[in-house]
Amino acid sequence: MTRSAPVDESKWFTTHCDLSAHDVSCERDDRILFENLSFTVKKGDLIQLAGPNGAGKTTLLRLMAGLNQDFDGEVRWYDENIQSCFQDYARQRLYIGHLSAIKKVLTPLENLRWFVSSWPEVSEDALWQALEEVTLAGYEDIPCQQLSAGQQRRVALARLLVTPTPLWILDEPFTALDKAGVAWLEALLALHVNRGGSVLITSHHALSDIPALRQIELGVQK
Amino acid sequence: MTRSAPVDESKWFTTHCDLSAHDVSCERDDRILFENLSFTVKKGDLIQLAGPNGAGKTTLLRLMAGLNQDFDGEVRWYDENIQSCFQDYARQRLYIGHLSAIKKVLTPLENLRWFVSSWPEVSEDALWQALEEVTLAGYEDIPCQQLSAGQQRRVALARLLVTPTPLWILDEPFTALDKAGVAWLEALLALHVNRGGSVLITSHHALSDIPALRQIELGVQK
Amino acid sequence: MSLVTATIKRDLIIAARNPGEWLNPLMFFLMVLALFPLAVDPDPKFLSKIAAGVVWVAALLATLLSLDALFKADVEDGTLEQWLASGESLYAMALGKVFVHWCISGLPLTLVAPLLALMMNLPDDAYAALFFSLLLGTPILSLLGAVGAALTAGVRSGGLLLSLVILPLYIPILIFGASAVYHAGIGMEYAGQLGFLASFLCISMTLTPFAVAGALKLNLSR
Amino acid sequence: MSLVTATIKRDLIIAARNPGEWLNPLMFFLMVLALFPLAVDPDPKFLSKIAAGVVWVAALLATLLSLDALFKADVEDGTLEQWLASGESLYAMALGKVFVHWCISGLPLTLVAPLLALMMNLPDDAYAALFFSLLLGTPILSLLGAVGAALTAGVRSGGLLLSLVILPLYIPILIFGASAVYHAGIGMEYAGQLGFLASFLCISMTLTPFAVAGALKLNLSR
Amino acid sequence: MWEALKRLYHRMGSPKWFYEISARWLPWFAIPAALCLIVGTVWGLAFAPADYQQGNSFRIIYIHVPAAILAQGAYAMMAIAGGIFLIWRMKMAAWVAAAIAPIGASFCFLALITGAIWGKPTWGTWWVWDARLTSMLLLLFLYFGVMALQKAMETDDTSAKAGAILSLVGLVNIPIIKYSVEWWNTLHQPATLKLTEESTMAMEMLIPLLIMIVGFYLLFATLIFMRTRNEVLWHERKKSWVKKLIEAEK
Amino acid sequence: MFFDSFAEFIAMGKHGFYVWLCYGITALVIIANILAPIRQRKKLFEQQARLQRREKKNASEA
Ligand code: HEM
Ligand SMILES: Nc1ncnc2c1ncn2[C@@H]1O[C@H](COP(=O)(O)OP(=O)(O)OP(=O)(O)O)[C@@H](O)[C@H]1O
Ligand SMILES: Nc1ncnc2c1ncn2[C@@H]1O[C@H](COP(=O)(O)OP(=O)(O)OP(=O)(O)O)[C@@H](O)[C@H]1O
Ligand SMILES: [Mg+2]
Ligand SMILES: [Mg+2]
Repeated sequence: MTRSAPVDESKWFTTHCDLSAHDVSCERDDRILFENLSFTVKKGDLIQLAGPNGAGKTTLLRLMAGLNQDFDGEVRWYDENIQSCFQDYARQRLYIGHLSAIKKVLTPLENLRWFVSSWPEVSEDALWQALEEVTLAGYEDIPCQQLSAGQQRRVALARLLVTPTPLWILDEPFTALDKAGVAWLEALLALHVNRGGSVLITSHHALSDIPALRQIELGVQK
Repeated sequence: MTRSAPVDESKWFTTHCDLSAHDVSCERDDRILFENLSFTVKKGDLIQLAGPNGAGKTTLLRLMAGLNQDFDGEVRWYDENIQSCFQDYARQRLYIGHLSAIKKVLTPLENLRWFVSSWPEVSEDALWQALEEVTLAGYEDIPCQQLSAGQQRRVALARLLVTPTPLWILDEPFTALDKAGVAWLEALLALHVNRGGSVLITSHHALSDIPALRQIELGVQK
Repeated sequence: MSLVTATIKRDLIIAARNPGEWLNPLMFFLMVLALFPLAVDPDPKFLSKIAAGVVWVAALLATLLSLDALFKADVEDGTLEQWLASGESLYAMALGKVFVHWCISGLPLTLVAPLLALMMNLPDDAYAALFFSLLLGTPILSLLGAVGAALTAGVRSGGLLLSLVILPLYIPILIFGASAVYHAGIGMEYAGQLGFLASFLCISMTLTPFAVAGALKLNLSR
Repeated sequence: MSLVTATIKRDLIIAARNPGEWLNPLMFFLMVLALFPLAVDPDPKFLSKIAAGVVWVAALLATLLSLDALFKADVEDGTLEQWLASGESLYAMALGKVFVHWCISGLPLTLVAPLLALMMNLPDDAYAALFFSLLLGTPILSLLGAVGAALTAGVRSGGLLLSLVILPLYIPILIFGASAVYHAGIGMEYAGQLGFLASFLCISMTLTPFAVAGALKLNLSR
Repeated sequence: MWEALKRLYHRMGSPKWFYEISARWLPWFAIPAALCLIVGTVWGLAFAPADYQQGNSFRIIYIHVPAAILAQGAYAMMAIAGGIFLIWRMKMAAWVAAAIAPIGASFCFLALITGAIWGKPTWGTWWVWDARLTSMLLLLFLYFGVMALQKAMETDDTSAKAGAILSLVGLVNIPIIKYSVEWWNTLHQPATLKLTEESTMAMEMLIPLLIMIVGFYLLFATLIFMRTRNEVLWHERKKSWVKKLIEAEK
Repeated sequence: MFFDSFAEFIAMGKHGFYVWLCYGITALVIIANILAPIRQRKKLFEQQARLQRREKKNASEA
């Protein structure tokens, strides 16, 4: 699981990331998760949301991705509210959540094909290569229900290799990955940041090796 | 989340663990997961099943717990097949799997009460104490659906504090726990091993600090 | 308190917190009854002739739909796994679950059926027969249904599959139940039909729990 | 290929791999039809009179049961989240999903209904009416049903709840569909009823996707 | 005028304002409601003359008709409140809608049950599948659906939105349902059993009926106020003004 | 008064049962509708008061 097939990075993406949260506050069930949070995600940033269980990491991530509108404050993509330029924004960021959106009866290849159907420029070859890189070569035609938890996660992560978006938003992507998988993903994140991409991530895992790393600590649980 | 309320350890359990696997083999979908595996779990052992995703750790754990009979070989409890002394065996080991068996509409206390209903000797007080120890004091009366993933896992783990069994079988118990939670659980495992209990565990997490640790490496995935 | 009684108590608490669990079958029953006059013919004489059959068919369908959730939640959240791991009798568990199911579906249905039969213009003489045939018949529906529910608990779109598995088994009960009511309505003897239902109830009470226990185990040995 | 067509294609592939998805509604339809002669009266003349209504009721119930799974799987495995994240039109998605649902439930049902109506001794003149009323009516059932399915997709025991929500809305279709067939059977004009169904189809095709899209968003904004 | 309306609208959006003002308004609805209901009932039961055809069973009209009228109106109100919530995100509207559902359903139930009881002496049967009766039954089903859905949703927000969407879809369907049932009824049903046609009612009979209708409306308003106040308290329970209120209560 | 005697008033011709049943059910439904929000309110106050006490206690401990 090494980066055997580097993508042509000059063409990888044309826009850069410029996402900003302005005074974002959120509460759930009487409890304030975070208040007046402001930060920006720019070209080359790797931002890790940290905090104990129930701190609101997932919640913050989802609202940054535009999936949750139940909060106060504003999230902007190039100075425009993400909801008003959602189509645009959606094409520039990749969101991978807790749930992997893998259909169990379909093969990894078919699943991947669905994922990239909004990017017609992605070739069939690229899909095969991506599956090979996540060490699923030979499993392309096996229904996903016969794969283990970690293998299924790899199918979902293979999207990182094929969709040309500058911003990645990832919720606990290391879940269920083994050591080799973790190392591979860390390397991939470093590469993405180096080539000018941006990453917003939650993980209980320490991402120490990547120099660009910035942490945002969310409130302590009570 | 410190061990604020240590249980009376002299009375903790009366039997000790003596579980052994004899030439256990298992295949799934034409693929051999492990073959002729033999090992024993005795008093004071902490055994971690290691291996990449899809290696068969969960499968092995479940068959050691007696939940899966679809394998070759034999698993014995004190020289008797676990299936033929299952009642006995079941009272001496605690199994906590991926799924936490938490009912979302019930409160943590009600959930815990159900878990221990087979152990009439466990007092109501002990349940409150256990919930306090997993830092859920104040949440006893809130339906579990309002708790975060990590908090729900803590409810399930609170069982470790109240049921007096020598053998713990745990599948990825660190999932969803934050750092404090991980430290607490590690301390608890060490304590359990020290007082003569035994633990059989799968985790991608490195359990380096506990001296009793033994690892069983399962085959490399292919 | 043993695990069986603890589970019965817990399930009743859950039903009390979710009134939908026992109200919804009742409302569905009422709605299906209303479909027939609308689709076929609202003439009171005609309705009085088909009332016995239609009330029974509606009761059967309402029970059928409520069965889907019987074990599914327990399988999905790991409760069943814990039950199996506990080493307690699955036979007792099966009976306990069916008892709770009947309390929240069959029993309320039996109690309101005579009221709703008014709307179908059921002949005056048939009310006692309707009540008693349902009182004896609905527990059988729950018992047989539990077998189907256990078999399909692990299946995704189980609702429809369950219906297919169970409907053929329900036919004899439907025939005897409906004919008891019909015969009572035209002033004939109906003790024979009730006798059949009673003896069928005894048989299924002793035998089906074995089938349920076996089917539940199937869901887990993965 | 856009995400909408990719999804339609994918769902059709899934249906092809799981023949249960389209076979089960058919079999349920058949069984409900079989219940009536058994529960009420097998006299051919009588059956011929109730055939129109009963076939329609059975078709309606079969559709109802198949709806439960319409969005549930997509919500649970995260497909819907990905859809929302993609920024593509939920309106189109709703229409696409309904189209697939109709292809695997309403359409086969329409095709076999005339065959099964033979068993109910439907009058000869009524077959064309049965076919056309179902051809126009079943898409409406799918469309209205999709609203209910979207509203209840996140709910645990959704099957019964869905029925409660949707059945009252189905009544006009049932009335017009059944009466078209009934009138055809007694040699009367039935163009009016078909006209009503056709216009209702147009209205619901334009309006319900909005409701479905709104309801689907609900399931995500957590 | 327009400005005043706008101000009222914005104020209605403020839960605290509503809670305070409704406490002052409540008696102005509750007391006249009680008066109307008592006067209407006594008049209708004891003083109004018997119907020359139906005899004394006709006195059921004094609850049947007001309940039937209200049950239909309440559904529309609930759906409209839900629509306001969906479009303008006004939370108060959602809470009012949630308050209306059980009240409307219970009036619907009353109309059905009093109608059924009335049917026994007049038609000799508890129930017939008449168009009016059937569409009332379907209305009850619609209420059930909305309530069951609201109950089943986990969070307050989804429950409010889901209820609103369903009640709007139901509102669009009500005329269709009504039309279809009436059309069906005229085709199938022998016209022997009919609700009394727009009979020219005697004044002594009509006045208590009008009083009862007004009474039911006032009662309805009172009940909505009471329930909405609870909803306000529940949803605003973490706000300081509610906390103070609760502390003061002790 | 339309009726001549109280007994007649109760009997309502032959329809006493139906009329009084209707009015009885109506009274029950109305009373239930009035009591439900009152009880709900009481419960809400008790529950919130308990919660606030606990919060205060927690705050003072910390
Ligand atoms: C379960 C049975 C019944 C139901 C569901 C029912 C329903 C209704 C409805 C929906 C209305 C319309 C109120 C309005 O909007 O103006 C109504 C009015 C009325 N009903 Fe009933 N009804 C039932 C039985 C009866 C019976 C048995 C009688 C008397 C024989 C009766 C007499 C009336 C009268 C006199 C009116 C008012 C006159 C009118 O507006 O046309 N109803 N009922
Ligand atoms: N559907 C919901 N309804 C009500 N409250 C919720 C809901 N989902 C989450 N919460 C609350 O929001 C808080 C934050 O949840 P979130 O999932 O964002 O935590 P997290 O930081 O991702 O935690 P974890 O590390 O456990 O994944 C939790 O305390 C939880 O109680
Ligand atoms: N229900 C099943 N049917 C068929 N094969 C299965 C099933 N469940 C698991 N397997 C296969 O068994 C193998 C081992 O699975 P298992 O869940 O034991 O892996 P694991 O070591 O726990 O992996 P992970 O670290 O991802 O949890 C997997 O490769 C999978 O393909
Ligand atoms: Mg999270
Ligand atoms: Mg595993």
